[in-house]
Amino acid sequence: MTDEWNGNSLATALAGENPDAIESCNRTDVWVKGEHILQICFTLRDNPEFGFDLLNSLTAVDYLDYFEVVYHITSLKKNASAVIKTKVGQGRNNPVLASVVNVWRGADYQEREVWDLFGITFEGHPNHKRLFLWEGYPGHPLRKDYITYDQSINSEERG
Amino acid sequence: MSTTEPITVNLGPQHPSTHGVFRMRVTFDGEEIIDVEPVFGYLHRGSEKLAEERTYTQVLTLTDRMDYVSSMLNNQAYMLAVEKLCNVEPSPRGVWLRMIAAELQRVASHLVATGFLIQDLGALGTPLIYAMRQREYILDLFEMLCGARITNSYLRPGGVFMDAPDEFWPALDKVLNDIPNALDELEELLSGNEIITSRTQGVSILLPETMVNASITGPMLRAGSVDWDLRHRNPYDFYDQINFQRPLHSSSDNFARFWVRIQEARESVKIIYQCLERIEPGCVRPSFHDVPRLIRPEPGDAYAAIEGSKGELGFYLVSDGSIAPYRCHVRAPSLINLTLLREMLVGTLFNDLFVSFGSIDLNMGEVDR
Amino acid sequence: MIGLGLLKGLKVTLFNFIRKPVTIQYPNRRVGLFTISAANSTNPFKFFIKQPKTAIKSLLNMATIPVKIPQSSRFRGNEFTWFEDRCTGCASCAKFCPLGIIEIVTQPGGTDGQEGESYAIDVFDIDIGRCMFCGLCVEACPYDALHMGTLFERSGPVRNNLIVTKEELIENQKKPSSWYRPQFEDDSFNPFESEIDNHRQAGRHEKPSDEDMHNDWVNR
Amino acid sequence: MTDFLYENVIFRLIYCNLSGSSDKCVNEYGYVQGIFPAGFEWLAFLLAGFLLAFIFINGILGAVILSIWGERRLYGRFQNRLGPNRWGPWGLFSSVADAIKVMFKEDVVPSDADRLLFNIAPILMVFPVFMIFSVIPMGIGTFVVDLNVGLLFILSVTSMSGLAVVIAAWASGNRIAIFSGLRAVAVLISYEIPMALSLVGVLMFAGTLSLGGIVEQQKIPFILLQPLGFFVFFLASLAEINRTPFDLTEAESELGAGYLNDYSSMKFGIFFLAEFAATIGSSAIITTVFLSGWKGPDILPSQFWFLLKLVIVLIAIVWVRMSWPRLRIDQILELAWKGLFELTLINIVATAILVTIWPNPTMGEIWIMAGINWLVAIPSVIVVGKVLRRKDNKTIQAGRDNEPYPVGTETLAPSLVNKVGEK
Repeated sequence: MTDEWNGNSLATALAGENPDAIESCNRTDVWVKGEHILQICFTLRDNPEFGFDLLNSLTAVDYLDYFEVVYHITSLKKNASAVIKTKVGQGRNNPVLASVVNVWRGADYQEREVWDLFGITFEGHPNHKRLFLWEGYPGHPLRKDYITYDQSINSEERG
Repeated sequence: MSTTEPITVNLGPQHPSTHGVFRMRVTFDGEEIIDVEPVFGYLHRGSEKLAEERTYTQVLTLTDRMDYVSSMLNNQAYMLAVEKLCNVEPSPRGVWLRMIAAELQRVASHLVATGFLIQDLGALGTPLIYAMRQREYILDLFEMLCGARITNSYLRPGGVFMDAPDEFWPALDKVLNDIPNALDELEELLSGNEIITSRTQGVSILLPETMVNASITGPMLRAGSVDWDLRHRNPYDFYDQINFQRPLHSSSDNFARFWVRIQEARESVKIIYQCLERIEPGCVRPSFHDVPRLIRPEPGDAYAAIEGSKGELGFYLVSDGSIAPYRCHVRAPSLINLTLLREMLVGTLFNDLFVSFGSIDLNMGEVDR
Repeated sequence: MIGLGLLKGLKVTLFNFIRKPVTIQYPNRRVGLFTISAANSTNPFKFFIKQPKTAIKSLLNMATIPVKIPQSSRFRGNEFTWFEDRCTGCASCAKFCPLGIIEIVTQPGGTDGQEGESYAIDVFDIDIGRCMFCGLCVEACPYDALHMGTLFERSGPVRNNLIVTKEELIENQKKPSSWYRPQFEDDSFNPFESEIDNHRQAGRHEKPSDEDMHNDWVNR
Repeated sequence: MTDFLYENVIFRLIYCNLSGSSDKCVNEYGYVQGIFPAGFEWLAFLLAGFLLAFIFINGILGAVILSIWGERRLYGRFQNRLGPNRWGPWGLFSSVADAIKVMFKEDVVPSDADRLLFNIAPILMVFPVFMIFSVIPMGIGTFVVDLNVGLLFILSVTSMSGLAVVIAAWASGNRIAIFSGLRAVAVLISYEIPMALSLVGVLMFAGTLSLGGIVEQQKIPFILLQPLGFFVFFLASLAEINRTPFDLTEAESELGAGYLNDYSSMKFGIFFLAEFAATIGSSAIITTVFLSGWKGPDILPSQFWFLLKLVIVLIAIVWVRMSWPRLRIDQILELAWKGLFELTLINIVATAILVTIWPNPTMGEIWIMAGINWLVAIPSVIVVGKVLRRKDNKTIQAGRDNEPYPVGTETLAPSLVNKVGEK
């Protein structure tokens, strides 16, 4: 059974490395400040205490007043997993985050997907293009304020 | 004086061997590949957006259509995420049934993968048809279980929607008896054949460290002798009660990937036999009192992953307390396993392009969603 | 390069060459003289005298006999079976449809309800052209009024013909699938032969007594 | 009036019935009175030639149609299914229907194409294939022409198909087609050398280049006397006609249809026809040169034995095509230059020694020669195969990883684990 890191313990352990980086934590998750994410990720990978060598999943959630980028990471060596979250784009403007491609190569397509569907810019990504939609597609569809085709048709009909 | 210049060719989206509508912008120097750039999105249907305006049960029908050669596994991964989100205690018989269904689907998926390997190698469909023939028998079983062959929608939160009919069990026995023979036949065509071994061995080698760093999971990772199988390392359902081998191969080339798949299909048959021993009569899903038709989970999030046929198949669900998921993210192994496509292909010849590509065993429905 | 593995491959294909083909010919099967005479339950000579034209055709392998594909009783086909008397017009099916293709218009005042007063159903349209046959509508129906069908041969050149209306649903042959309706699943049931004479027996439960309904709904 | 045409049964029949007076038209039944008056022998000659060619070419077309149907049925059976069986008895008219469909399709010429070359290529492709058949004796007296340089003629004519493929590929203006064309050149040129050299042994035994002569010289089929020659020639002709395992030119799973990508309608049909006719042609050459052609027991006509052997070779080609995948291009060229070429040299040396020892062999000595040749053939094939395989083993070793990746070697301290999350 893969052990889940207790968020509070992980936050304490990470605070030993970089006390400013941790924003908050609960039993399962750790919220890291956006500007420290790259450094924290390097620590998580390289520090043998953590040894998170596999990035399971990278995704984002639109919480209306901010975006949250979620990293599910696993250490194969310790068979332990953890969840790291970052709040970006407070007030929905200018969501920018450092890319973690240099930490985990597996973030490559997932960051492009997040940029494509949420419009979160990943600085330092080597190939920062849209993944599924074409260049010049208006808007980022998984944002909650995105108006789909059906919705636009309906609003036109209503006048 | 003669000069040479590289030539750039667009392969796909309409190409017979791209396993769907995949497009690659490949630069060749003669027959040698010097650059590859994959282009996605030709089958993008916005499943994640669609999921946000459907109830938890309705999203199930979308998961069928993501990886359409292993729908049962998609169902399973999604249902595990929903159960984790809602804290549902599943019914034991339902869990055993869905494990049987999932392992059958794994066999079917691996059969397809192996058949398409030999097809990509240039055999004119013979091995593919042998593989597909066996897969059809498995799909017949699915039709008995849930009335559909591909888009199953068989699972429900906490189990399966209905118990298996009486005629299912003898039919299952018959199919399970046949599968090893069919795998032997495929292996005789595959691993003994000098043309195949000389073409696949030593091609597109990936190092284990690189693969783990690039989040590659599933048979590809195990072909590089990394013993990472979620059924074993993080047992979901009742996999902790089951003994099975994890076939590993050390060479991490195209041949190893397919060897691992065939051996895994054999192991799946053993797992099903063990499930058949342990399954007991009982309810296949919790009552509607425990799990109503319209689920309203507490606000929160849950990530559940299974060992899919292609790799770690995960669902990340966020609930805001309403009947529809606030966010439904799929951790698609097909997409993420493509991360190292360029490393795999550069330096090989055109002939091996689609073999290496096929050895990833990707499915466009899952890559683009 | 040159070795026994290649010969092994040849052996596998040769073995499959002499195996019986797995093809199922649909909708009809090409047969020879012996098979067609057996299908007509005569011997070849008598058959030749009786139907010389068909017999010569069969000698050229051009005679055909129809084929039915074996299918599970849970098969989710597209000829929806709807028992109008059982339907109360609650529109649960329409709510559960992931694609929203079931259109129901009702008005109060019907008399056919099973549990309590129901609505008269004016419109009951299913747009099969967009249906994906997930069966969630059947699962949602609390009164066992809607069933999946067992047929699958509904194709046509016009998309509008794929909208099944209320009248069509009433007139249709009732050949329900046993998807989520386990009562159809006993051995004797054959969707191609059996017919449900009394559709009121199709339900999972009989009509409850007034007392039961009172206990169920009022004292809840 | 040349004699070699006159010996042809069909030509002779037509010519003698047309020609007014000719002392050569006396057969065992006596003098034949022709239709034309005297002095019009040239017209009879022309007409007879034209009719012969007409019958001949249409015969090939019919054979191609039949062989397409037959191959598709065989593919079906090898793949454990039925194959085409709907149109006509046993599906015989399927390929007729296909031919009609192909004829009525829209003829598209891509805008980037070189129109002239694009249109010439199909003709260039189908032309040499028909020429092959003209020198093959299909039975006693059943041939178009018995050239005394028949084998050389075949070898030179078949090289033209490579040119046609390159022209088609270049004229399409399509990058994928160009890949196909370049591959075709590489493969065809490489395989022509072992193909030609593998026939040298046959020539030493037969002492003639005429195909009719070769058939008559075969006291036992040359496949027994020349196992290496047959092996190399069979593989080389598979490469020449682009069949698996050498179908690089049309590699379906890589190039789509290769040089045929942009062809449609009847131009595609002609390529398709040429391809199948080439298959029949090469099986006919194998039958003639190695399987003693039309020779067989006298109970049935010689044409039947020829056809029977031809069909057996065709089935063997289909069987190989159904069972084996394709080789990589470097492996194909390696096989030609490092494998088959050496094998042909061994064969030539062995045959030369045998022919020097027994210049005029009796039947017993022929069997001894066959035995010696088999003794030479089997070890040399094994040795060459081993030599070719050695390089592959090296590359496999390079990929091995010494230490396994650490998985689950350590555990997390219990104080750090999120306990509630467990089941």
